[in-house]
Amino acid sequence: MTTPQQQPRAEWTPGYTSDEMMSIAAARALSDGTRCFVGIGLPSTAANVARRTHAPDLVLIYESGTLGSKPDVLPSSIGDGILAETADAVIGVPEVFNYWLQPGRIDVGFLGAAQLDRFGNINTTVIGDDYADPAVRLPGAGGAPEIAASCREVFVVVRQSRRSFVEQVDFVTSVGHGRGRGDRERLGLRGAGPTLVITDLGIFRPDPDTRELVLSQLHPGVDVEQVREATGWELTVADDLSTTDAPTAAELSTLRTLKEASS
Amino acid sequence: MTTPQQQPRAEWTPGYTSDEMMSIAAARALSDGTRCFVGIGLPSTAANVARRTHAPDLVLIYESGTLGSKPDVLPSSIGDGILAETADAVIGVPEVFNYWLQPGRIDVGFLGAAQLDRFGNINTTVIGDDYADPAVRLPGAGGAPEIAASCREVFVVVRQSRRSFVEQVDFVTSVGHGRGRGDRERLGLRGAGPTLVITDLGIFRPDPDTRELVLSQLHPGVDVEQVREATGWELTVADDLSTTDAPTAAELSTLRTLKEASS
Amino acid sequence: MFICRTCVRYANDVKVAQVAEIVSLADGVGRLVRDGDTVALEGFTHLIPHAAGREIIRQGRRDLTLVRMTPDIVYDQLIGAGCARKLVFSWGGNPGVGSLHRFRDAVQNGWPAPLEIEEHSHAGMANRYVAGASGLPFGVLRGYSGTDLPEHTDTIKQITCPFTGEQLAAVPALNPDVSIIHAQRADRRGNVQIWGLVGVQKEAVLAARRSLVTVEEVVDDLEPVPGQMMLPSWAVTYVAEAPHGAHPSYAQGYYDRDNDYYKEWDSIGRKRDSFEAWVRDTVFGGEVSGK
Amino acid sequence: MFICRTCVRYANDVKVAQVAEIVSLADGVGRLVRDGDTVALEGFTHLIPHAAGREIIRQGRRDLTLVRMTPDIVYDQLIGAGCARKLVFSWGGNPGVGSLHRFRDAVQNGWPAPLEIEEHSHAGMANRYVAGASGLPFGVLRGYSGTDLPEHTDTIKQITCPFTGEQLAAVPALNPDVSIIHAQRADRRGNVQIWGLVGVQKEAVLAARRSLVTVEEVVDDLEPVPGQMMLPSWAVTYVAEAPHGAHPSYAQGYYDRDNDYYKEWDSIGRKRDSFEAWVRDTVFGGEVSGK
Repeated sequence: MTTPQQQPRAEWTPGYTSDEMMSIAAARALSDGTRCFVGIGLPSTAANVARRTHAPDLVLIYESGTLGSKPDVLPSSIGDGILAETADAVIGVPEVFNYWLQPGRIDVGFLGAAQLDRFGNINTTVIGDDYADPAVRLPGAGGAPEIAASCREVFVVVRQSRRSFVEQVDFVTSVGHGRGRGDRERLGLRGAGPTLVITDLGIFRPDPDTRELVLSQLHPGVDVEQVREATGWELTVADDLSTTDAPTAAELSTLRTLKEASS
Repeated sequence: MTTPQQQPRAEWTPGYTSDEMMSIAAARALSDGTRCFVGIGLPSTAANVARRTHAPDLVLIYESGTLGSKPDVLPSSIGDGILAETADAVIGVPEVFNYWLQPGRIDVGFLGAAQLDRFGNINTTVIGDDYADPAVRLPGAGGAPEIAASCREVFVVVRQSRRSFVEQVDFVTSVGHGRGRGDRERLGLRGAGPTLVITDLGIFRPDPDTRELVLSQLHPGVDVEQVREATGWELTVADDLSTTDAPTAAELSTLRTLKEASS
Repeated sequence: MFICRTCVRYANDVKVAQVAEIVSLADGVGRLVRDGDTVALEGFTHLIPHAAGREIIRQGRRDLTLVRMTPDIVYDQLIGAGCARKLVFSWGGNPGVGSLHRFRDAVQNGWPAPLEIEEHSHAGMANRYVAGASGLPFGVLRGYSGTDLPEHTDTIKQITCPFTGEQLAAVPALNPDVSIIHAQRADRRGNVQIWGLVGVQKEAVLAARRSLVTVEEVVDDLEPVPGQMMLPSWAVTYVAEAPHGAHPSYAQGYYDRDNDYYKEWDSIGRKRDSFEAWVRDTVFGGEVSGK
Repeated sequence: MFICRTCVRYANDVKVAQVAEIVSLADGVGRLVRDGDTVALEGFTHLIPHAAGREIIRQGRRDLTLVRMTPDIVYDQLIGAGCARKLVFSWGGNPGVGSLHRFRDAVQNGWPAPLEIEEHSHAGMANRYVAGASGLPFGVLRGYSGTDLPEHTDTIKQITCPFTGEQLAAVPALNPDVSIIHAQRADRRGNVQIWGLVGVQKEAVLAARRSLVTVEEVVDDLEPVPGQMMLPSWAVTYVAEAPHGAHPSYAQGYYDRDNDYYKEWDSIGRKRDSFEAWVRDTVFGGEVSGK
C-alpha cells in the first residue's frame, strides 16, 4: 500500500492511516438520532466521532448501563465514569439487556470481531476446532450474541486479513446470517443482522439474495486485489463498486483530538 | 359487652375500645427487628404502634416500594409520600414482589381480611357463590396471595363476626392452611402461613395437628360465649386459654396520638 | 386483554430518531387513544394520571380494555362514564376509604355497561408488565398456588422449570396499545424525570406500543434528584403538560395527596345521579385539566 | 456452578432481625469464604472488589467456583494464584488492553491447575442472577439462538411459552454461597449506598446465601445521592471498610480508573514468574488492602 500512510498524529495533513479511514467510514454509517449499542474499541471510537461530526443526537448505549452517554473523551472501557456522568439515564445491567436491548429498542448494534465469516457470523470465543483445547482462548461472548440478535441492524468494524476474514468461523459466538438467507428467520432472530461490515480496506454489504458479504466499496487507494488477498473466501465484488470519500479535515481532526485526549 | 367501652379519644383513661385492644394486641405480636410486609388499615396501624413502643427497629415494607419506612403519622394509603421519604430504600413495584417478597426475605406478612375461614384462608374478592354474579364485589387480591404464600409467617388482623369468620370462604384469595395440615406443603407454599389471627375479641392460633384456628387468648372483659357467637364454625378453645393484658397507658397514648395526627 | 403475538417483531412501533413530541393533553389523548384500544393508566398511589383519565371521558372513547394494578378513583370514573368494556386489574378499591361504587355497579348490575374482568394478583400484574417491557411473551412467578384465581382467569397457567422440574405460575405479557403515566417533569426534548414512588410506570411505558406522559411542568434542564427514574425521550411517544394532573393523588415535590377528595368520592361515586352530575359539571364543565 | 434446588426454602439463610455486622476485611473473607464454595465477586467496570480478591488469595482458599460476568484482572489474579477450580462467566478479558494471560494459561495449559469453564452471554448471566435474587429456579430470555454456546454449556435449555408456543432460552438461577461487592459507603448500622454504574451488584448480593460488602468508608449518615442504589443492612451479612478497595477500577466520587495499571497488568500477568513475584510482593508483601 502506498496510501494511506502512517502520519504523525497531531498534524492535520491530507494523509491518514487505514485505521483512521476505517473509523471515519464507520462513523459516517451512523445517522443522526440513531440509538446505537456500542462495543468498546473501534465501535466506540467511531460512534464518538459520529456524535462530534454529523450526528450530534446519536444516542450511545453502553452495556454497563448508560443510555445516551455524551463523553468528551474516548472511554477506555465500556464502563468509564464519564459514561455514567453524561448519560440521560443510568440503569442496572439486567435492565440494559431485558428492557432496552431484548425488545428491539436499539437501532444499531456496533460490534467488533476476532473472526468474521462469509455470512457475517462473529467469533470472539476460541480459535481452533476444539473448544475444550483451543489454540487461542478469546474473551468470549459478552453482550454480543443478543446484540447481534435483537438490534434492528448490526454494523461490524474489523481490521481485515485472511486470519480475521474466514470462510467459516471456528465458533459462532454471535449469529450474522447463519449459512445464508432465511436462517435468521428460522432461528427466530428478530433484527436484520449485519447490514454493513467496515474494514480498513473497504465496506461489505450482504447480498440481498444469498446474504454473503459482498465488497461494495473500496477505501481510497485500495484496489480489489488487495481486498481479495485479505479475504478468506472467494470474494464477490458488487457491480456498482464505489469508492469511499477520503476523510475530511474536520473528520480527521475530530478523530485525532479524541484519540489524543484519551491517550 | 360492658368493657371495653367507647371513650372520647383525647382522654388517657384506663378505658379503651375493642378496636384499640385489637390494634395493640396486633402491635405486640411484632418483635423488634422483624421485617414486616404491611397492608393498609388495621395492619399498618398496629405496625406503626409497635415501632413507636417496643419495636423501634421494626422494618416496615409497603408494596408501593418502600423498605424500612419510618412514618411519623399513620399513612392513609400504602403509598403516601411519607413512606417514601422516610424509607431506607425506595424501589419499583416489580422489585418489591420479585426481589424481596418472593424469595422469602420478609418475616411477617400482616394482612386484613373481609372473610376468614376455619383454616385461615382469606377472601377479599367476592361474597357469594357465583364469581360472575357476586352478591358483593370486594377489591380483589392486591399483594395478598403472594404475601400469604412467601412471608415466613402471616398475621391476620380482622374484626370478628359470623359474617367475617366463616366455615369456608366463598373465594380463596389467599391461602391460609388450605383444608388442613400438609396442604401448604402440597401446594408448594414456602412460608408457614397464618400463625396468629388477632381480632377485637381475642387471639387465634392454628392447632399444630389440624391447622384449624383455635381460640388461644381472650381480650379482657370478653368471654368464650361471645367469641363462639361471633364465630361461623364450631369453635375450639385452647386448653391453656389465657387473657390478653389490657393496653398500657403508653400503648393507648401512642395509638391515639397516631390516630389523631392522621385524621 | 391478552396480547402475546409472535408476529410482533418489536414491542414498540417507534422509528429511528423519533423522540417524544410535546403536545397538549387533548392532542396527546386524541392522537393515541382509539375506541377499542387496550389502555393502561399507571401510577401506584403516587402520580396517578387523573387529568388524562378525565380527558379520555371528555373525548368519549368507548370499548376500552382498561389495565391497571389498582383501579381506584381514576378507573371508577372511566367505568362509570361508560368508556370501558373490560378491566384487567389486581385490586379495585378506594384506598383508605372503601369500595369503588361505579366499579361495583358495573360488575354487579352491568351499569352503564357490562364490565368483563380479568383478575390477577399484584405480583402477577407486575410480572406481566415486566414481560411486556422485556419483549418476552410471558413472565414466571411463584404465585396463585391454591387460590381460586386460576379457575376464573385464563391468563394464569403452569410452567415447569427445565432444570429442576418444579412447577411455577406463568402469566402472559401485557403490551397495551397505549400506556399513560404522570411524572413530575420533562425537558423540552421530552426526557422524563420521576422521583419518589415509581411503581410500575417504567414497565407500563416500555411495554406499550404508544405512550403519553403527562407532567407537572416542562423545564429547560432536569436537575438530578435523589431517587429519580429517567425515561429517555426516544422511549416515549408524547409528553403533555398537565399541572396538578395527578390530583387527588399526589406528586412528590409538588403537592400532597388530597385525602378529603378520596372520602368525598365515596359520596359522589355512590349514586348514579351524583356521578352523572360530576361528569357533567367537572369533566365537561369549566375548570378541568392541563391548563 | 449450578444451584437450583427445590429443597432450598429461601434464598438467604438470614434470621429475623439480623443486620449486617461491620468487620475487618480479613474477618469478613475469613468467616464467609470456604474452600469449595461458589463465590461471585461482582462490579461491572466500576467498583470491582479487588481488595477482597487479594484477601481471598492471602487466605489461601482453594477449589472455588468463581462466578463473574466479566472476569477481568481480579479473577486473573485468583486463577493465577490457584484459588479456582471452575469459572462461570460471559466475558474474560483485560478491558481496553487485551487478554487475561493467567486465564488463558489455565484454559490452554492447565496452569497452575485445570480450569473448568461454564460460559454464557452477558444477557444470560444477568438473567441467572435475576432469577437467583428472585427466588426462582430459572430465568427466561431471547438468547443463544443459533450460537455454538448451548453445545458446550449445559446450563442453557429451551422453554416453551405456555400461551404462544414460542421457544425461548432458559438458564438456571445463580445462587452463590458468597457474593462480594464493593460500594462507596455504608452507615454504622450496615446500610449500603452505591451510586454511578450499579451493574448487577444488587442481584449478586440478593442471590447469594451470604454476602460481604467492602466499602470506601463507614459513615454516620448516608446523605442521599442522585442515582443511588441502597441495600438495607438486613440484606447483607458483613460490611468491611476497605478504602481504595476497588483499585485499579474506580469508585465514583472517590477515585478514577487507573488505566495505566490495566496496561501494566498485561506485562505482570503475561509470564508465570512475573505473576508469582506480584503475588509474593503485593499480596503477601507490605502494602496490601483495606487501608
